[in-house]
Amino acid sequence: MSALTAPAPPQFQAPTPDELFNLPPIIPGVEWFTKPVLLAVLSAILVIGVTWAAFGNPKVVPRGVQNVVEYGYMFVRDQVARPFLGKDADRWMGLLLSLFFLVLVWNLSGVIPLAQFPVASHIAFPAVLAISIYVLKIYLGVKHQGGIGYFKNMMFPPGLPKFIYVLLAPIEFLSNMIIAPFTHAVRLFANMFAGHMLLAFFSMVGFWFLFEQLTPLGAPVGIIGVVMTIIFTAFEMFIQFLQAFLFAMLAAMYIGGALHPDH
Amino acid sequence: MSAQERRPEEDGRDFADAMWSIPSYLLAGMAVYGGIGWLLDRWLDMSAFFPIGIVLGLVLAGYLAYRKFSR
Amino acid sequence: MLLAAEEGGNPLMPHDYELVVGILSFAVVVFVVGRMLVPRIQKTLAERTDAIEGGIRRAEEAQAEAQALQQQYRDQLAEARHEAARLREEAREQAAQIKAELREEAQAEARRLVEAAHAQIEADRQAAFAQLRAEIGRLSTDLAGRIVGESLEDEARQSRIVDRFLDELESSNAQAVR
Amino acid sequence: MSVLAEVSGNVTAIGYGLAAIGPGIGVGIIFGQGVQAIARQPEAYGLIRQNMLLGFVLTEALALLGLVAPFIFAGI
Repeated sequence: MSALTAPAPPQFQAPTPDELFNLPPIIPGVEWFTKPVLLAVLSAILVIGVTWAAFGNPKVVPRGVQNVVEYGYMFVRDQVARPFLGKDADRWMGLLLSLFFLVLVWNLSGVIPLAQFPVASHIAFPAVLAISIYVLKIYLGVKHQGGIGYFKNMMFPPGLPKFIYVLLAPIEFLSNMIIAPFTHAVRLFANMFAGHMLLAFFSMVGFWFLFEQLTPLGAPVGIIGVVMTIIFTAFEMFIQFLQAFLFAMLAAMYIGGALHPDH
Repeated sequence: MSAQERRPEEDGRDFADAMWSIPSYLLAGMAVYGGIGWLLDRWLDMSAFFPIGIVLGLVLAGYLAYRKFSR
Repeated sequence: MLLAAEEGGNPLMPHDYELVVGILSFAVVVFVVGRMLVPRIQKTLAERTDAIEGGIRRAEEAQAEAQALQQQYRDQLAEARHEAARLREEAREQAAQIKAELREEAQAEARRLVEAAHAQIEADRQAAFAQLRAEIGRLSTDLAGRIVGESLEDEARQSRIVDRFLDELESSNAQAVR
Repeated sequence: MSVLAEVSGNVTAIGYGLAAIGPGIGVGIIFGQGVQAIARQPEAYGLIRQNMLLGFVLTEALALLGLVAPFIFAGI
């Protein structure tokens, strides 16, 4: 906030995380109704609407929206569900497809004009998804492998010397129980956070040097900023898609690991 | 799952599994043994156990990941 | 703890209202998309797979049926040909049989006619023989009466009578034989 | 303001950023070469995979060591 009331010779100020991500409420006074909240709800409505338009009354011969969304379904089924869940894939497709579409739209809102804020860059949203998957993972693990069996399979992988289990079991436990869900959420959050910062930085460079303070020396810098903004927008779209895919893939991996104790 | 009859996609699945698990193992190893070292440091009023714990945790976690996933 | 020392609101600390909104929107999406819509599309996909596989199966069935029908026709044709050949053969056989029968019959008829003729001839001969015998007897008695009645006076007369008798006999005999 | 350039914020973040460059390149090289090796000799997949994992573990350990380096050096 202090950047806006800068001292007399106006200088370029790089955007700080605080001003980019601590947004004021849209309606003053309603503390909770901020831009990410609005976008999150809109994204959920959009996902439901598009999916309903496609799958509400599915035809054996697809046309229109159904074709497009079915392509997404095929992608999730063949790239995410089947490699990690095998024959259980169809049972979990509902969850994985919802996850994938929701995360994808939350991410893509970062490059959609007017929205231009990736919902997933507020950690609450990835955390909710990751915690849901975490709870589901533990529930499934205990249900399918038994309470003791689950932790035994997790903490004591076979094929290691006996004495070293004492040293390794805490690592396994911490890795599976705390680090994995944490990184699951933070990977998505951090990618969106950093991507949004990059985009904001380059677009601000372009805006500042071409519109606010147009000088012969600064103009090329501004042009570079605009070009980089375009390049990074394309790159961000790729990253956003990739992160949605990875999020769904990791969810499938955790579910698969809970269903079948391997190793 | 026996080691003899493995299909290619299962290999790929295991590999992806390993790729996503290894960083988390390393972090967990550092956290556990670094944390133990840090507590020892506080208790004994020293500063040597924390780095030792960090390195020990990394080595142990790396050993675990290597033994677990490379078969 | 590690990253707590950042300025302003820590981006790693979630806002509680955002958590609530996130949970709600995720739950609604999972319920609507995952529970209601995905089973529908799975059913449709299964139907599509079924339709494609069913189409292939139906085509195969139709082909098999056509082949079976063709085979059947071919079999029928072969059978018909066989039947025709058999009938022809039979007819030929029958014709030969009829011919043989007819010939047999004609031969029998001829034989019968010949036989009848022979019998007639024999009967005629018998009749003639019988008639001749009777005639000879009567003639003999006649002759004997004449000889006895004329009283055999002389030699010449006697021999004349015998000659005349033989002549008579000869002529009558020739008549009778003819 | 006599200083020409100043780094504001957390210096350790920059340190970690720098420390992450090396392992990043290393991981890229490991997987690039590993994939190439598998493409050239698919029959040696097991051995290549094992060595890829070992290299990945060691490189990643370096990256994570960079993450805690500030705390270590703050302690010493």
